[in-house]
Amino acid sequence: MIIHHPLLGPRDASEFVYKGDASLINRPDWQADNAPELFHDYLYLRDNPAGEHQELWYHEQGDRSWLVVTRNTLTHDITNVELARDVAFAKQANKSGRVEKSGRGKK
Amino acid sequence: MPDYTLTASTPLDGYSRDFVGVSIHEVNDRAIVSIAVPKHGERELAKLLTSSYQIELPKPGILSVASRDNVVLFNMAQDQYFLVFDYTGNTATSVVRNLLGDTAYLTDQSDSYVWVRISGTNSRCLLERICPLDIHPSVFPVGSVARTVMEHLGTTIIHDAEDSFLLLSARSSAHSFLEAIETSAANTEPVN
Amino acid sequence: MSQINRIDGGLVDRTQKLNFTFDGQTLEGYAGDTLASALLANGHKMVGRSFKYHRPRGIFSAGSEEPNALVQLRSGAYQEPNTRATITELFHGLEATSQNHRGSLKYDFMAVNDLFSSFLSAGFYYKTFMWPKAFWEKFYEPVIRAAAGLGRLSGEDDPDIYDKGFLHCDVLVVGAGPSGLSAALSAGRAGARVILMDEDFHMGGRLNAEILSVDGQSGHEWTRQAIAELSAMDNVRLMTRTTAYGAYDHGIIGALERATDHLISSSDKPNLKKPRQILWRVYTERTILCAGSTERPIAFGNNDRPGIMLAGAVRAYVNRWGALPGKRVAVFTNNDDGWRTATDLAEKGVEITAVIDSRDGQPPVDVPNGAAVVMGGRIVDTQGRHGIRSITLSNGQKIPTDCLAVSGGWSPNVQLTCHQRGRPTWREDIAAFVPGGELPQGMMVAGAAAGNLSLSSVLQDGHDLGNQAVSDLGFNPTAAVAAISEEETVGISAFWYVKESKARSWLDLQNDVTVKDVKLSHQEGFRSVEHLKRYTTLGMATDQGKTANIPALAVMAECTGKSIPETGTTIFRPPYTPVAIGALAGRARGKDFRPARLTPSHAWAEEQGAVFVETGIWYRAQWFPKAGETHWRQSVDREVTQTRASVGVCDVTTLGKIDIQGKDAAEFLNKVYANAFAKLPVGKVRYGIMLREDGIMMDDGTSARFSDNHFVMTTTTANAVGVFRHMEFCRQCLWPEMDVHLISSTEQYAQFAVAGPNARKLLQKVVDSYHDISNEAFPFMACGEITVCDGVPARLFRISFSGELAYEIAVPTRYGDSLVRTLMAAGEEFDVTAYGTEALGVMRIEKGHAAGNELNGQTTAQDLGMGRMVSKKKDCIGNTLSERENLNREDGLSLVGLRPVNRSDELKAGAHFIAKGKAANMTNDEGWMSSVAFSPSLGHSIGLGFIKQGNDRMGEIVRAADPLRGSEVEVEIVSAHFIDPEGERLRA
Amino acid sequence: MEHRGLKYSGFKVIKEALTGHKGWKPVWRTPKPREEYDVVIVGGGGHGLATAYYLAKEFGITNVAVLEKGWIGSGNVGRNTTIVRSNYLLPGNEPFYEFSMKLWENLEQDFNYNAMVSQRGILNLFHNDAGRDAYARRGNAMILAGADAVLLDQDGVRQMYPCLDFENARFPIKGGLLQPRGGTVRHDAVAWGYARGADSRGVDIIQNCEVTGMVIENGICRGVETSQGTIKAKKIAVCVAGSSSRVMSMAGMRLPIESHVLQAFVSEGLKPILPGVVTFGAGHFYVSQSDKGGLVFGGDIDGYNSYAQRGNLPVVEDVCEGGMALMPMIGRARLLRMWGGVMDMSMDGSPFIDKTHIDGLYFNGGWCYGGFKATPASGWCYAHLLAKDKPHPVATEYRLDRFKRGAMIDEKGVGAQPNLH
Repeated sequence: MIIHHPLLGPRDASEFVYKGDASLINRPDWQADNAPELFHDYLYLRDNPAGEHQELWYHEQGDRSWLVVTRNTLTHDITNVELARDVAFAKQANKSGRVEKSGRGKK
Repeated sequence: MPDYTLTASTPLDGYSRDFVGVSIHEVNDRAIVSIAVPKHGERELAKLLTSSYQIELPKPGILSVASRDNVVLFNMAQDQYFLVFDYTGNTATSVVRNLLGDTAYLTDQSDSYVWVRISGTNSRCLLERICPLDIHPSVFPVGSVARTVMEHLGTTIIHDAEDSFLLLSARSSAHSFLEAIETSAANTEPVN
Repeated sequence: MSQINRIDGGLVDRTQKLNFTFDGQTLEGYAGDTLASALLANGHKMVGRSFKYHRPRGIFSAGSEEPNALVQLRSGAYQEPNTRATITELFHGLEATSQNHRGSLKYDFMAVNDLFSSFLSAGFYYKTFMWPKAFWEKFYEPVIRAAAGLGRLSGEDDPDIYDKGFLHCDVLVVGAGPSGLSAALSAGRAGARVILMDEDFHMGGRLNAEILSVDGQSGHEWTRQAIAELSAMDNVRLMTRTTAYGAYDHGIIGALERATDHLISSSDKPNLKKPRQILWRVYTERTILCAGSTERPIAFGNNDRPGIMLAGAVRAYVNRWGALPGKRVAVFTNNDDGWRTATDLAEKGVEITAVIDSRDGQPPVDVPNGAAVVMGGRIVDTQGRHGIRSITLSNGQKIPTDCLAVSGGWSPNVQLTCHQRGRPTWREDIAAFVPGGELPQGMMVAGAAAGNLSLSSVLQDGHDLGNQAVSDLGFNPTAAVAAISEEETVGISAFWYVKESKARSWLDLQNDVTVKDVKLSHQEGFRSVEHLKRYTTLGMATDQGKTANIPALAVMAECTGKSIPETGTTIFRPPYTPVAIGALAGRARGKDFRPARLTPSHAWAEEQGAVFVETGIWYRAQWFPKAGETHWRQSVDREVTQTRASVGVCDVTTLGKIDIQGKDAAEFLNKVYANAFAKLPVGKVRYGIMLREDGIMMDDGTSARFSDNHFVMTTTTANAVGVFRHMEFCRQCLWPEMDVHLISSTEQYAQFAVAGPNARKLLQKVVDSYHDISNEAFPFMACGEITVCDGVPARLFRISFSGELAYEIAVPTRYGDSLVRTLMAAGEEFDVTAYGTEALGVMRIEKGHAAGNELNGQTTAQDLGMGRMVSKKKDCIGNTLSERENLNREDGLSLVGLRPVNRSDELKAGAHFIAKGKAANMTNDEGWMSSVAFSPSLGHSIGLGFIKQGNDRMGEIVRAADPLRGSEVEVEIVSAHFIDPEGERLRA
Repeated sequence: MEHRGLKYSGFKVIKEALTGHKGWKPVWRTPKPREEYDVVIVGGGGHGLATAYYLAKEFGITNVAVLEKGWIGSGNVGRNTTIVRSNYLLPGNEPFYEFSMKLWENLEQDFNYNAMVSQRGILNLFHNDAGRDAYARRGNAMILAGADAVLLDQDGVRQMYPCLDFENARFPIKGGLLQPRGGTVRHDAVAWGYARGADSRGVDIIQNCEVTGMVIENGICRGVETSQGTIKAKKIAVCVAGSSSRVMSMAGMRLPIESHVLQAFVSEGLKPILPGVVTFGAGHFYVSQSDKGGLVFGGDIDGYNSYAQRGNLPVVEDVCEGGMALMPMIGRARLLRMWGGVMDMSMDGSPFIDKTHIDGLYFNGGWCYGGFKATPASGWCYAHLLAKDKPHPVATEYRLDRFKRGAMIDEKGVGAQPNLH
C-alpha cells in the first residue's frame, strides 16, 4: 500500500506502524461520572466497518507524524490522509466551540 | 585533576572504499543539532535563523544551505529540524544556542548517526537495491532530503550533488548499515 | 546421434553448442534453446511422471503454463525441484533429472497406481482409511506422504545469494510480445519513464513463435528493430527473464528477475558471487498488462501421452527453435489458429497426417498436402505406452502419428487483473474469459490479454494504450502510428471434451484430474467452483491450472446445465508463476536476518572475550570469562561478588533514552507516568511507572530533570521503541496543545552503570574535580550535567538497579569506547570488574527489581507491589481502567521472593506454585516463578514469582512444581528484597 | 438418527470403485429454507457447521438451519494453515483448547469422514532465556491442565529438525516447547465432514443465503432477514468470524473486535522433508508439510483492518525472511500460492462464546488467527450454550463483558491492540 503523507508525499505503508480506529483520538474525560464505562467503550469497542474506515498510522520510519488515514477496508483504497494533530485540534475546537490554530506555521 | 583523557572514535573508523562506478566513504566532523520549534515560536526562530545563519526554515524534503560553517538545515519531523554544520568539538548545542538563544529547544545529535556518502555513476543503481524511494533526479533533484527505511534501518538520504548521496543512519547499527551498502555495491558492480 | 530432430531456421545460435545432461545422458543443444526444445531436438519425448497415477508425461507447452515437463535442475545443494523444462534456458553443463518415479523414468514401480485408478477417484481419501482408528496415522498416512510431492529438496542450505530492489516508473509494460513492444514504443517515444519486462529471455512473445509479418517484414526482424529502438532510449529500461508475478494494493507490482540462473552450471556457481534472482517491487503510475494468452487443450481419452501437445507449442518449437516434436503430426482443433500449426509445419516439410476439426463445415484454410481432414471430427482415444503412436477417431478410424497438436482456443492471461478484486468476464465470441471491469489501480490491459486475438489488433491495441497511459500522465504522445500486419482469421467454436470417449480424459494433467472426477464432484454436491477445486485438487498443481481450469469449468457447467459464466470463474491469486522462497527473503538469512546494534563498549568487550547475547537486535555482553573460568556461573558469580564487594561497570547504553523538552514537559510526564512527576525538582531523578490505557504495566524507568523545561527519560531496552511511539501518540493525538518535544537520545550517549561500594571513589578519578559528587552534594536520585577527563561533557545519574551505591554516567557516544577503558584502568586499584547482563540480572533479582519476565504485559502495578504509586488524583494514561474489579481482586497476585527450603535445591523459572498437600493441577495452581538466579551473595538459588495473596503469606512454604522438567521444590515465600531491604547501601 | 445419508465404509468404497462411482450421493442436501427453526446458525464455516452437528448429535436439537452467504467452508476454515494444538498458557484458554484437541482425536470415527487428523507434533522454538522461561511456564500450565508438553534443548530440536539453521543464526535456537499431540488436519474436510454429519441428522444447510438484517422485537431477537426471505427462529446464533462486526451491527452492537487480514502460503509439492509443525520464535514464520507435499506456511497478520481476503508484499517478504532464517534449505522451494483470510481479532486475543444483551441472540467470534484448531470445541460449547443457556464448563471465561470487569485473557500481554495478538 502507498500512503500519501500530507507533508512528504507518497510513501510505502511499510514505513508506517498501524494503531487502529481514529476514534482513539477521542479520549474520554477522566472526571466524568461514568468515566469507567466511557473508557471501556473508548478502548475496547470498535465500529470495524467493512468500507470506509478512519484509522491511525504512525510514520515511524519517516517524520514520526501520526496520521489519520481514510481507507476502505474492502478495497484498501485511500481517499484522505490528514495529520492526526490537525484532526485532534479540530476535535478540541469543536468541543470547546472555538477555533485554535494548529500551531504549524504557514508554509 | 583526572589523569585520564578520552579519545573520540568514529562509527566506521573512517571507512572508504571504491567499487567500479561507485565510491563509499564515511563522513565525519559534522555536528547535528536538533532544533525543536516551541509552540507559536516559529516566526521568531525563522527570524533568528535568517539573522544568524542567513538560512531559511525549509519545507519538508528540501535542504536549506548556508555558507557559514557549511550549514545545512532540513526538516526531520513536524516542528523539528536538523542543523548540520562543520564542527569537531563536544558542545555543538552551545554553538547553536549562542546564535539562537532560547527560541528553540536544542538537542545534540552529533553522536547519534553514521554518515556515509555514496558517489559515482553507479550510485543510483546501488541504491536501487535498498532505498524504497524514487531518487531519480526528476523527482529527487540535488538538494532533496528524505527519511525512509533501508534494510530494516531508518535512514535519511540527502541528494547532495550529481550522482552523490549522503546517508544518515543510527550509529549503533553502523556496521550492519555499511554491510547493506557494501553488499549492494558488490551485487550491482558490473561483471567485467 | 545428436539432435536428430533439429531442423533449419529459428532463433537458436547454431555457432554456440551447449552440452547438458538429462537423467545422466549427455546431450547437445544450442544457445537460445530451452531445456524442452533441446530435449525435443534430441528426440526425447518422455520427461516425467504424473502426480497421482504416475503416468508417463512429455512436454506439453512451450511456456510457463507447462503442467508436465517438470524436472529437477542441477544437483547437490543447488538442486531445484519442479523446474519447468519449457522455460529453463539451456546453459553449458546443465544437469536435469526426471521426477516422481521409483525405479527408472521408463519403468516406474509407482505406475501401479494407474491400475487402481478407480479407487483413487476425486476425494477418495475422505471416505476411507478410517478403519481401524489407529491405522490412519500409523499406516495409511505414511504411505500417502511417501508418495507426495514431485521433486525433492536437497535438505542442504541454499548456497545461492538473492537480492531485492525497488523500481519506479511512469509506465510498466508487462510482457514484450507485439502488444507490449508497441505499448512501450508509444510510451517511450513520448518521454515517459518506462519499464518493459518479459518472463522470456528473448523479447517478442508469440512473434518469436510465429512466421507472421509486421510492417512488411518478418515478425522476428520487426521485433529486433523495436528492441533496438527501445534500448536506445534513456527513459526506457528493458528487463528480460523478469516475471511480474503479483499485483498489489495501489498499483505496486511484484516482479522476479532470474538474473544468473541461466549463466553457469552448479560447479561454477560459487565463483559467480552474484545474486541468483532479484525480487523487484515496482512502483508505477500505470501498468499495461500485455501478458498475451495461453492455449488450452481439448479433453479426450488418454489425452495425456507424451507427444500430445498444445498446437501453438508445436509451432513454437518448429518456428523458434527448429526442434521437431514429431515426424508425423496430427492436429486436433476447434478453431482456425490450430490450422496454422498444420500449415506452418507442412511448409517446413513435416508430414501432417490429419487435421481433425471439431467444427462442421469447410476447412478455414488450404489443407496441407496429404493430410486427412475430418471436419466435425472427434478423437476418442490414443495409443502408445511411452509416447503417442496413434489416435482413434469416433468413427473408429485409427491414424498413426507421433505428435498430436491440440488446440481448444486461447485464454487471455488475466491473472494479474484478478490479484485484487477483479473478476474476469466471459466473452462468448472467443469462448474465453477476459479481464473484468475492476482492475488493480493504474492497470490497463492490451493485446491478447484483453481478448484481442489477431496480430493486427494486438499491435494497434498496444500502441493505443501506450499513448493513452502517457496522456493520462501528462505526456504528449508522438504522432507515430501503430505497426501493421495482415488480418488473420481467428474463428472458434467452443468445444471442451469428447463425450464419446470411454477412456479417462485428462483436464489437469499434473494433478491427474479427469472429466470423470469433475462429474463425480458434481454428483456429490461439490458444485461451486471453489468446492470443485478443493475436492478434486483441480488447478492446485505447480501450473496453477493455467491450461486446465477453463475446460474443467466447462464440464461443470454442462453438469449443472448452466452457462460457464453462471457456473463461475476461478479467481487467480499471486504469484503468476511460482517464486523461490529464497528470492522473497532476499538477503535476510543467517546473521543478516536482522541488523545488529552494538554497544559503545562492544569492541572492548570483544577484546575481553565477552560472551554476547541477543537483546532484541542489540548484542550485549552477557558475561566476561576470566582465565580459568570453565563454567558461566563462575564468571557471573565473580562479577556479582566483585561488584558488591567493591565496584563493577556495566554498559547500559541499550536502555531507551528520550529527550523531552518544552514548557509543558513536566505536565506531559505527569500524564504519561502513573505516579506524580509535575513537581520533580531540577537536578533530581525519579522512578516512574507507565501504564497502558488498559491499566496494565507498560514499562518502568527513570526521568531526570535537567531544567524546568528539560527532562531525560529512560525506558527498558525492550520497550524503547514502543514507549517513544506511545508518547508521540499522546503528544500529537491526545494533547496537541502541549508545548512538548521528543527526540531519542539513545544513540547519542554511551551510558555505563558504575555500581558497588567503591563506585564513587572510582568516579571521582574521572569526573573533573570541580564537580562535587560527594554523598551530600550528589545524594541518591540526584542528576547533573558534569564534565569528565578534562572537559568532556557528561551526565551523571545517581540511580541503582543493583541495590548498591551506584551511578550511571553518560558521555557522547564517540567517547564510549574510551570511557570504558578509562573506567577499567582507573578502577584497577579497586579490583573493578566489568559485568554483563547475567550479573545485572542476578543483582536485580537479589534486590527484587522487576524486569522483563515480570513486566510481561499481563501484570498490574498492584501485582508488582506498586499499586499505591498509581495516582488517583490526576489524569494519566491507564489509571481509570486500572481500577476495574478483576485487576484489584482480594486474591490477586503479588510479586514475592522465593527461596528453597532445602538451600541446595535449584529453582526453575516457569514452575507453578501449588499449596502443600494439594494435587498438582490447574485448579490448585496459585501462580508461577518468573525469574530465578543463583545468588552468590546468599549462597543459594533465589527466585521472584507471582502468587495469590502473596503479601499475606510471607513465611509460608509452597511447592514449586515443574512437571515439564520433572522436578518439584519446596519454597518459602519471602520478601522480594533479598539484599539490603532497607536500601542503606544505595544511599551510602 | 444416525446417518440418514450414506455411511462410508471399506465395503462401500470398494463397491463404488468397481461400479463406476455411480452410487455416491451429494454430501449434503440443498434444501429451501423453512419459515421457522428452533435455532438458526448464521455462518456456514467450520464453527457454524460444528455447532449444528453437535446441537443435533449431542443435544438432540435438529430443527436447525445453517445460513451461509456463499458456499460452505468458504471462510477461514478453508483458508488456514491447518494446525491444531492446545498449547495455551492461561486458565481461561487451556482447558477449552485441550477439550478441542480431544475432540479432534476422535473426530473421524465420530463423524465418519476422514479429515486426516495427523498428530505430527508442534514445536515452538525459543531463542533466549526469557523465551525458555515463558515456555516453561506455559508447558507446566499445559501439563497441569491435562495436556502434553515437552521442553527440548537445542540438541533435542536438532534431532527432530536437523535442517534448521543451528550454526549461523542471527538468533540461535536454544530449544523448543513441543506438543506431541499437536499437528494438522485437512481443513476443507472438517467443514465437509461436519456438514455431512449435520445434514444427515436433519439440519438444513442453506448456501447462498446472506443475512441482511435481524428481526428484533421488544428487545428480543426473533429471526433474520436474508437474501432468501425472512427466517424465524427461537435462537439466532451468529458465528461469522471476520464478518462478526458487520453482522452484529445489524443488531446495533459494537464489538471488541477488529477484522484483519492474515496471509497464508503454500509451496509447490515436494517429497517429505518436514515431519511436523515448527514455529520460529525470533521472526514471523511457522510451517508444516501437507500430505500432498506442499510446505504450508504463514506468519504475522498484515496489521491493518481489512475485509479484503488478500494481503500485501511486505508481509510476504517478512514471512519468507523468517523461513530462510530458520531453515535456509527452503530457498529453492517455490511459493506456489498466497491467499488471505479475514480474522476476527479480539481485544485480548481470546474469543467469545456468549449470550448477548438481546434475548435470543447469541454470539461466537473473536477467534483471531486461531479459530481452526478450536472448531470442534467451539461448536460443542456453542451448542451447549444454545441448548442449556449456560456456558460449557471449559468456556466460562469467553464472555463479552470481560473487559468491563478487567478479566482479560491476554496470552501475549499486548493489551487492547488487536493487530498485535
